[in-house]
Amino acid sequence: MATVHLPSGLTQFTGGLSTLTIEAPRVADLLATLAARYPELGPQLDQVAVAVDGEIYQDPGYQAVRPTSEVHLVPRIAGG
Amino acid sequence: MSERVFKYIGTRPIRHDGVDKVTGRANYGADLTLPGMLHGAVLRSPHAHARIVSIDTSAAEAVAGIKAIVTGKDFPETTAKLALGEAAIDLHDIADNVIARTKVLYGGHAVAAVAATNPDAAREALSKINVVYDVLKPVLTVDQATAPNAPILHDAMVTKGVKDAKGPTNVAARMELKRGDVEKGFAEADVVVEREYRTPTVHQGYIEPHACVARFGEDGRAVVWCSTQGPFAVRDQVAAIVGIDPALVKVIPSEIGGGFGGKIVVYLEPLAVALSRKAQRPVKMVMSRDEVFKASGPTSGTKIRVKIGAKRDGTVTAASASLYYEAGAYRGSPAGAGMACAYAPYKFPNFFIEAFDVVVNKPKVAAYRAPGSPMASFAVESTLDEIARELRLDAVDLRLKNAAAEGDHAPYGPAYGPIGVKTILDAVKNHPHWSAPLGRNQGRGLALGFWFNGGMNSSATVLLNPDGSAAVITGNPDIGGTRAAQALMVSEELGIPVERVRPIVADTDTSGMTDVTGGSRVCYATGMAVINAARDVREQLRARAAKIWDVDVESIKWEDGQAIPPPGVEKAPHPLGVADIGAKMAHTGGPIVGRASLYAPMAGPGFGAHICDLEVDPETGRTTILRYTAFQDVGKAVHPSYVEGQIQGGAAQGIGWALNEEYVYNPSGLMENAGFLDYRMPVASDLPMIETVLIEVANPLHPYGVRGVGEVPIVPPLAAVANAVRQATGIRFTELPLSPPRVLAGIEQASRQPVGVS
Amino acid sequence: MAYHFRMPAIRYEAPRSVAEAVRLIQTDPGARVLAGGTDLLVQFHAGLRQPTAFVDIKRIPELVGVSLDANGLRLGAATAAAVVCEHPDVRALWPGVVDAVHLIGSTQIQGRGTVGGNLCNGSPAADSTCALIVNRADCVIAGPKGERVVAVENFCIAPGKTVLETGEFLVAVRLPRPAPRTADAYLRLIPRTEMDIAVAGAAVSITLDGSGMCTAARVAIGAVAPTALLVPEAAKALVGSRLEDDALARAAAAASVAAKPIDDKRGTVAYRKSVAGVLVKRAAKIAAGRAKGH
Amino acid sequence: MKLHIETTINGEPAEYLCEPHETLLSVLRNGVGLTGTKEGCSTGDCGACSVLLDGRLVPSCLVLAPEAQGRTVTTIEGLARGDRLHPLQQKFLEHAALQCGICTPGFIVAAAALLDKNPNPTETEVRYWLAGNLCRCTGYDKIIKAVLDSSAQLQKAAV
Repeated sequence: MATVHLPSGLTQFTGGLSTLTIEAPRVADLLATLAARYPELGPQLDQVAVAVDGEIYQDPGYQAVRPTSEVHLVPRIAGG
Repeated sequence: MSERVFKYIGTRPIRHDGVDKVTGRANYGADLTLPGMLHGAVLRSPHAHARIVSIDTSAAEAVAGIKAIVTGKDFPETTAKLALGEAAIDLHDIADNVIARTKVLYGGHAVAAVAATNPDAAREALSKINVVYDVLKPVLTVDQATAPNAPILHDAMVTKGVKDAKGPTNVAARMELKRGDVEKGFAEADVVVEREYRTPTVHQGYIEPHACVARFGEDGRAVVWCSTQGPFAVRDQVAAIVGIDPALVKVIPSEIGGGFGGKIVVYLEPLAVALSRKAQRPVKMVMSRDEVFKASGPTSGTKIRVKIGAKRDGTVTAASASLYYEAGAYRGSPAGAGMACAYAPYKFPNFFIEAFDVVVNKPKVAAYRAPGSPMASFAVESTLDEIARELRLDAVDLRLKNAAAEGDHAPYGPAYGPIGVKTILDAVKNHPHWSAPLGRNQGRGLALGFWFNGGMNSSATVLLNPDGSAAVITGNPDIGGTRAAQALMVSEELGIPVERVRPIVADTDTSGMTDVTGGSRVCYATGMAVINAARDVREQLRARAAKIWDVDVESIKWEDGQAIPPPGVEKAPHPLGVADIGAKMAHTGGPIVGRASLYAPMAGPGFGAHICDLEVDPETGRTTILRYTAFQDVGKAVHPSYVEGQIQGGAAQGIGWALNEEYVYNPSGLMENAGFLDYRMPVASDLPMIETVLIEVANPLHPYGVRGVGEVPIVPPLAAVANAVRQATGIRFTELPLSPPRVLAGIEQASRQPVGVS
Repeated sequence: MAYHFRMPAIRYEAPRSVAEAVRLIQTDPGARVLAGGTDLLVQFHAGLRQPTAFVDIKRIPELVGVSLDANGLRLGAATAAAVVCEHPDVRALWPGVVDAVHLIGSTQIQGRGTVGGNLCNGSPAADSTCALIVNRADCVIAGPKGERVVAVENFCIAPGKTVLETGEFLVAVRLPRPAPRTADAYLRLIPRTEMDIAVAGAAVSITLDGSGMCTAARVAIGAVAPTALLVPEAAKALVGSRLEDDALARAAAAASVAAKPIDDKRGTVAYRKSVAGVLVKRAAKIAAGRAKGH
Repeated sequence: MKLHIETTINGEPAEYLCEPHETLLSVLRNGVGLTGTKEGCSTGDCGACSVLLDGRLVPSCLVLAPEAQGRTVTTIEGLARGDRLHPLQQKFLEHAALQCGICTPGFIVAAAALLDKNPNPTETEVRYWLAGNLCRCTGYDKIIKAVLDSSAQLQKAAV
């Protein structure tokens, strides 16, 4: 069960929860589970990057998520 | 990793494309001419905010030499989103920005475009296009845009990130980051400083205006030559905006005369392709400098409130910030990045940051070197400087006390890996500049800066020639010497001299998909692909040597550009170099081509600290930069000259931002200083030599420890200059630029107040 | 976004004599005189000027060149700023004029821009105007009715407007030889160290007697009124002094009072008034130093 | 009605047809095909279009093409001698005094004009002479060092 940390701006869509545990083999599945569990959160996730154990992926997809992983949703950043 | 001894990495070879650039042979966007080529020109809105009632092009079509005219109606509606570089951008907005459909949202917004046999005929045609506007009141600042019943830019806009939000609004999004309890933290603080800061709209200032040539063939295929940071990004945008299959679009990047983030979004290319399709002749379009300022993508003007509380010993107990960023005509300012970067160098136990993305009647902002970070750092590092003054603490010590280190969680969430904040601050403390004496009316300022540095998609191909030389092909236009860096990596992996490696910037048909040159990612992400592709070649060489020696490949070692045979080999029992094996390619299996591609996670945080000495003339408010030293953790400097160059260039842009650069608008929202005379970028006589100190804390995510370096250096100068002016004048200026009129007004106002009030 | 189309039939003329030039611009009121083009062509590219012809006066011998004779200096109106600043006599006798002319734009602009063009553009912030005023320069104008001379302080009458009538153009600028122990100086305020248009400018000419007392002075300020201003009160404050601080302060105050600036993208009213005084004070000190040196 | 202009470009006789109001910059790039001279602003403020006109450093965007009649024009393409680069071109490479390179031709032509006139300039003299050449990538540091190094080398060669 990976631990998922949400930025405080998104906790309004999860009834105030900022830390959740989600069972998901890959990042895409994790996000899908999140969106299913909190429908209002879904549309907010397109401007989000995902950090898995410190490595930030701008295009979260099929990166593996281990049960011990720390996952953070991070604002997407446009480079200059 | 960084203990590794490098043979080529870290040397300073002459760049392979250098001779063409110093002799004028290098071809940039506007240098191409094709047979039968037409000249395009764009009609731009004279109003900052208006509804388009009608566009009549009949008179224009009658002008001799006119071959095609397009307006918004010539482009399909699209609701698709496009992952453009790091941000998901709404294609509808980009298309509407390329050419307006129903509303013009800033002075200079494109309304129509023509192509003619010569530039004069094109301009004559523009003057004969009759556009009827229903002029609306513009909003030019965050305050105007968020005032009650302010004119609304987008009727359907709803604030993203706010539960059950309803329009009408000009606030496109709200974001928030929080940790701990700021109110409790502020209660525990011995000193609390709160200020409101403002920074102006500023431009990247690249010397080459946007330029492209497009040819739409009878076969329905489009070829685009253009000056861009991202050929693949141009192909996707052009295909989506013009409404053709991306497979029919080929983009050939010219040399690029500077971009700094401003040449990722397209402005001219879709127009040129559409015009060429109508005229069935190639079309060249080049922006004037006036158009570049008014109608490309400057960065956000901002309003930022910061409040920081700290204990007597300098430990920060709480920090809060409200960031308001102008997005320009469409949603999408770097407010989120500013929020994530504001407190990044520090480990504050309690913080609360909210960020707002606000649309205004100005050109849509585009990325400008660490987008969003310089403004946030200006506010935070200025406030920390005031905290240090109130606590009578040395500016370095205050920052050392709160500096983040490996294992601390970044404000945006994940824990930091190895980072250089403390190493940098120690280097500052021990550098002679930090303790050098100062004269009258002189001041010294210190500031820290942070940027993420991007990862994303990169591809590379390494071709080995029978003579043992190699070519390396990538899709990243070379702005800051990345060709030379890539050649160094191939030399390091294959052990061949860097002069015998030919680095090539390819087009979208010949290079594997690659994300933009930007986000400080090329040396890191594309560099990794180049290293892996070179290692692919090395493994093939070992396999060929195994065939020559008829031994198992595992038994062959590779050292310093040679395959080393295991003991007991009869035929040619001596090391075989790249040329030796290359010469026998045909006999051992044919040509050797190395290939690699990857999706890299973000490159790992980059930090920098700058010291600025300056003198302020108390009678005129003029500021003169006396001495400037920039420290930066670069992970590993592949080509140190170009790493230094990135830091010096970024510092100069930051100094310009701090001292004299700003968009000046008249009350009706039209830019008054759209030229290099009155948009005052630093000139050679404005600056001293900029000393650089490269600190190498290896980045574990890259085989050589490379971090991105290009964007961090623009972050610290704003506050470094402002903190130096504070010491030189005794006044805390909170609004940029620190132009002579603003500084003198502050000095005269302070001299009228009783002593002691800062 | 002013879009004026260009008639394809714009002519380029390169007259070889003053008379031929006068005839060209008198018969075609749409024609514009081209000297260095560093103002005219910028305005042309921006669509702000739509000439019917460019009359290039640089091929007329009397228009180009610097000459010094018994009664003073003659600057051909189409002489490039760089040529004026390199001329040993000008550097020796009119250091303030060289200060001013050398500040007109970059090295590149110096290679093209002319003193005549700088004057005829009629910008209140023109760098050369103030320096020419304090040196009592005269403008030699050629036209259909022959030649006439106008004092330089009367040449510009409003922003972008000069006394030139239809068919007239500036042929030369003449400066009388400075009196003994007389020298000038010019300073301007720009945000950067180069390239900007003056936010404020000040020229001062000082004449000293044997003991170092100021017996005559002329003070002119730029970019702080519709035209460059001669400020007699500021000069009066200097005469009779040895440029002590309070005399300089009085001169500065007089200049600030005389200044009638506007707010624009380069500066505010308050700023220009304040800085005009500072520049007068500093320029007076430099001029006095140079006058002692003579 | 186009004009026929006869001039000298980089030591070679050259002729072109031009509109009376066309700039020398436009003719060099589009008429004669020498695209080494670059356009950054067309208002004489960036220096990227610097050329020598009769040996004098000028912004070619503010020179009318007909004005070159009977005069000599020198562009970046005229600085290398045969197969040897001009010392400034070599030093700009050695010092990495360019990144994107769009301003480089203008800087080298301007610096060449400086060293012709003042072979041993101080750092301040170099900075003020080159203040009309804008660069946004380098912060000027390595450009100034390359020019100072070139003058040092020319001094040695002259001795």
